[in-house]
Amino acid sequence: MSGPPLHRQLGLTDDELERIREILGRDPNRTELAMYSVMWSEHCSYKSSRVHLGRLPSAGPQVVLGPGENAGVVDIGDGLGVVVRIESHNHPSFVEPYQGAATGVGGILRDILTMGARPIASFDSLRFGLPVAQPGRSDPDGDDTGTAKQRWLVHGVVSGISGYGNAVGVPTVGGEVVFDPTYAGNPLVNVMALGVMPLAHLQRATASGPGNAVLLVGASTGRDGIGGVSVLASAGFDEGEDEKRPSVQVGDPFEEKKLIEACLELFRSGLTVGAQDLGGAGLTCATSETAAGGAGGMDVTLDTVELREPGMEPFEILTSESQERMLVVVEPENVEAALGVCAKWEAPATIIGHVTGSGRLRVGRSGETVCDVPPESLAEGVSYERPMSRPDRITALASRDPHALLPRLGPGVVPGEVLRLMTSPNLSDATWIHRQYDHQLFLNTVVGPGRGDAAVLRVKDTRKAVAVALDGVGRYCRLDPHRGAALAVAEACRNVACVGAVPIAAVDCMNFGNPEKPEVMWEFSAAVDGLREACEELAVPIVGGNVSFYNETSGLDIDPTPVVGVVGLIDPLDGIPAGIGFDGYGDVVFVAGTTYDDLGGSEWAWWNHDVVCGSAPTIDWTAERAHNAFLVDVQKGGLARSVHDVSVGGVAAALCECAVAGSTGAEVELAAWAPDLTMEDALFSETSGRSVLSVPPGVAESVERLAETHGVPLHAVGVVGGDSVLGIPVSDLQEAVTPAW
Amino acid sequence: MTGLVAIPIIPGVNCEHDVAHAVRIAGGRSAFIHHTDRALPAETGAVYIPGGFAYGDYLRAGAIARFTPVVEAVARAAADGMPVLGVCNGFQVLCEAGLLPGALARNVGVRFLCQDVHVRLETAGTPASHRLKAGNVLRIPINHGEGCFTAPAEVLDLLETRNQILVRYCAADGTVDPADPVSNPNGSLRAIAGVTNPSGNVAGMMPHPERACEAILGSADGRPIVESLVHAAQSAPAPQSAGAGGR
Amino acid sequence: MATTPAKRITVTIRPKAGLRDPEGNAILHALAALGWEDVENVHVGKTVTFDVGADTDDAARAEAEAMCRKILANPVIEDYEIVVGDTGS
Amino acid sequence: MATTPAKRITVTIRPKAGLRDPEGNAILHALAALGWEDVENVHVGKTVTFDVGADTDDAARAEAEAMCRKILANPVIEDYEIVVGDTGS
Ligand SMILES: Nc1ncnc2c1ncn2[C@@H]1O[C@H](COP(=O)(O)OP(=O)(O)O)[C@@H](O)[C@H]1O
Ligand SMILES: [Mg+2]
Repeated sequence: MSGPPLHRQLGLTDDELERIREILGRDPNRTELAMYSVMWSEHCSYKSSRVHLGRLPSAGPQVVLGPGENAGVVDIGDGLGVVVRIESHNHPSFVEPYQGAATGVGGILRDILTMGARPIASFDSLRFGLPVAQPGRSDPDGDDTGTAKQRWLVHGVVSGISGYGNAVGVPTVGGEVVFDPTYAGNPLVNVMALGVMPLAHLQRATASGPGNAVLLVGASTGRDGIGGVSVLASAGFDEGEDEKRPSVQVGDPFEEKKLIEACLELFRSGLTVGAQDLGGAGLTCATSETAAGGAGGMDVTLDTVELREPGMEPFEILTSESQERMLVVVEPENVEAALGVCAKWEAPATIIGHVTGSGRLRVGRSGETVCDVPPESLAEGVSYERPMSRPDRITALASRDPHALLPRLGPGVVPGEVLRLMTSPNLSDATWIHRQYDHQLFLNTVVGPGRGDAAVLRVKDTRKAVAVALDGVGRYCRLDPHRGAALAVAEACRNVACVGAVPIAAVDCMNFGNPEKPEVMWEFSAAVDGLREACEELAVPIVGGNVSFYNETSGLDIDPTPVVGVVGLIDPLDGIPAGIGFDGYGDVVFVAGTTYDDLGGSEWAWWNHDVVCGSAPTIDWTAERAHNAFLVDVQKGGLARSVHDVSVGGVAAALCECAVAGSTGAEVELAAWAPDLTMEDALFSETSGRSVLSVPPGVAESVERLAETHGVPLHAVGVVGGDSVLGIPVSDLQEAVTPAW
Repeated sequence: MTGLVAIPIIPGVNCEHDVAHAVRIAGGRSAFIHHTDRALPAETGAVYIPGGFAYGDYLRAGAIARFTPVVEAVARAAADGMPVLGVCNGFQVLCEAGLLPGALARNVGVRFLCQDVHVRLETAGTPASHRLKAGNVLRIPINHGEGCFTAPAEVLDLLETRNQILVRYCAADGTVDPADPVSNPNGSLRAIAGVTNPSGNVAGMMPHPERACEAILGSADGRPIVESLVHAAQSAPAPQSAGAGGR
Repeated sequence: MATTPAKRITVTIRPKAGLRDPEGNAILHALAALGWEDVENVHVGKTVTFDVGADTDDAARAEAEAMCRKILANPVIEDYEIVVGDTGS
Repeated sequence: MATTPAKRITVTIRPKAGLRDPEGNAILHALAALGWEDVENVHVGKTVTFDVGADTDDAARAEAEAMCRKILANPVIEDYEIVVGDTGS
């Protein structure tokens, strides 16, 4: 065949090929080359990000297992651990939104399962281009970026999450959805999952004990997701195999459900010594990682791998990303019992090899050795320190004051500006999404999607509950990736505090452009520093994460978008925490926190006036911590009727959301929470560390005292009641936030 | 001894732990019955077929599940008068198996719906409803994509005259309006949310009573239904042949 | 592998006439929203295709009929149609 | 109501060859368990039928093609086939 040499077509550089030759002391064969290419890919080896990720703070008294494992584990007391993990499925979801999102859910659940926990909840963080045109602008047409395509994507992704998550039997209890032109050619689909388990039952992803059997459990292996290495199929070794195969992975939630039940029973009956799910790089990854982490060697035969299609070559079997499979290591005397458990749950299982002390991963097919390599050379991958340079764009954006480009607002135009703001898809009601998700299964959901700023799940048989929120703020990161990343952590922690939980751990999903561009690498590094700063200041260790690079289309990179998931603990849970809706006529409305003139990157400046420049919003860590502690105490004391954080759209949007959620208006004195600022700053500034509360008059004084104790500025701004807020009928707001698409 | 609530587990079902939890807080005992079992335990006093996606809901919800040995055992027990309640996917299985009339078609809005609904109890005095009074309005969640109850008009008429309608979707004040997409979100004919067989011992409903048994989860309105079944299980005479299934 | 010749069966299953067709309706609306306003009578069905060993078309059809009655279709809400062809193999 | 004559279109949409078909697989197993063990190659697809105003069959087909590409099928994972006929009305 013509064109570049094979290793380059497989994405390996000349240097990398040389490294492989050194490791093996010979040329790699075709199968080995394929295995190295998938394991040394950015996705599997974190080769561009590894040197930076070490800066993330991952230690803490409650951290049982931090980054590097299939999932992070946090001790919540009573011998229980919360298992949590986040993943991106961006590229597959753009190609085929339903299956891309569905297999993303399937994959993250297996990560939780691998630790030995039943996944009991999942969360989705979604980003698309605009589903409707911005006011006064025309549809950004073009088949791939137009609004129709974006609507098709969002509907497809949501149905995929619903279709897979509901059927596999794991409730989707929260998430976020964001729309911005930056994602039009590259949507982001991040999914997070969580399990709760006795710490004593943690499973390890290692293959120890030479002689132990290696079982492959679950679905059969087909040519799914071998897109990257499929060039090998046409590399001239096999004539007539030129049929272009779709590399889309198709999920089967039924198969995964059976796999979950089978694995949980295997783990609980103590039949396994190790387990590893099959995700990216399939069998290659699972065998090399477990071997490298255990006794050091493994002999594998491909002859017993259950195949879905005839004529599969060894490299195809080894790199297939067929879903719903798990590798399990079992002592010889337990093999029969283990196979029995799999049969009981109708999860196919075969013995595909055994653990050795050879220090080699040897793979055979029909008596022939197709691979013989040191497993750690696959598992450890490569690591690069890529060049970085600060993008000029950031300097240019920072030097422009948004106030100079934005109108000054008199009180008369306020209702119109607010109503227009509320038509932004970023403020639209997500009920149409989470109504399609089973969010109640397992009877833990105390606060479900749409009811509060974070989901609250009780932990049965204890008095505890965990709260979870997911946030990302790409537009702030465009202005300043360091502060933007920090603001995402702050917002997620604040959301968790809003329902009364103390933040205890975080996971992060880093969605960035092409790391080979020094500007993107600089943004990445700055975002890591921002995460570190925030996590240290707020005392939330990062227990896991995921990096997704190459989020670019036609050379245009997305805004740097770290998405942060925070887990909080409520102990004890004494009832249902106050939600976000206004409810009690006569309740006092408070705005907590200090408002500065933060219109840089704000929703109002962008959606209403197409202005994005200046600095990302202010964070004051002392104030941030005080505000979170105040919210936790308010909820603990049952003092508020409603609590809602101020974020996208500022106080104006927060007040409208409280009114819509409770179908009740409020009499609010305009700008009473920031009398020294201009009207537009007061209403639409997105300063961190603020919230809107409504409090029965009888306890207003206690809340004021509590705020004082915590040093949180608290402004009484009005009274709940009536059918309008900020001069806008609640029914008009209801209509504005209901997506017409 | 009777009193056990048997919970058949067909692969793909997922509400079994929730049902067991609800049965426990309603004061009952339960046991999971594997789908390959050809008989129910001798002490079985009632059966609660849980929701989920048996066999992935492939082809049609309940279509493949109905042929499992455990469903055949439930059918034999039901013929002998055993109280049986199928919820959601369990309801779909009972319809597919011909133990209940009608079918559950795709929701009118096509989309899957997980939300609270109100239902009005139409027929009290059955094993699944004896703790309630006709006219009681309950707030209980639904969670399904195929819940639009459908049957030929003459069958619907018969269901009405024979008091085989267990619950109907309604507004919070109990008003039933089959044409109202808010109170009858899946478009069920005559707003039917649950039915029974002619003798009343077999019942099916789309809303999930086990999801509404504790105030902390938002509603305890489903609890009387679970309690009814638990009580029926405890007071049922030992069935003559339920335990002696098999062929 | 069947030694009898295999026939390819296509079963099309549709909501019974007179019943609502929510999926057809959804497609009708989606098409209209994209500007295809003159589309009417949209109906959605499901096809199940498979190969079955049978000597004659009639024998194959009879098998398929039995499968439809037993499991492939629900007579309360669905109609079905069977087409018998050759597998081409 | 369209004044141009209406054509009846039938679009059959099937998963591309080689793609995993969990539903087809489940049906295969169910049929085998019910005694139809000689059934093979089970695949599930979808048909969409509708009427569209068009002067010629070719015009109708072109419209249907556009609909398939835009909304009815995802060419990445699905193949489709269009049959144009008369509405009979
Ligand atoms: N994609 C989604 N999946 C599930 N729930 C969602 C999704 N998007 C939003 N929600 C829910 O809607 C509510 C509002 O979300 P969001 O607007 O992000 O809140 P906030 O801006 O306060 O962080 C939350 O309860 C959230 O869990
Ligand atoms: Mg948010």
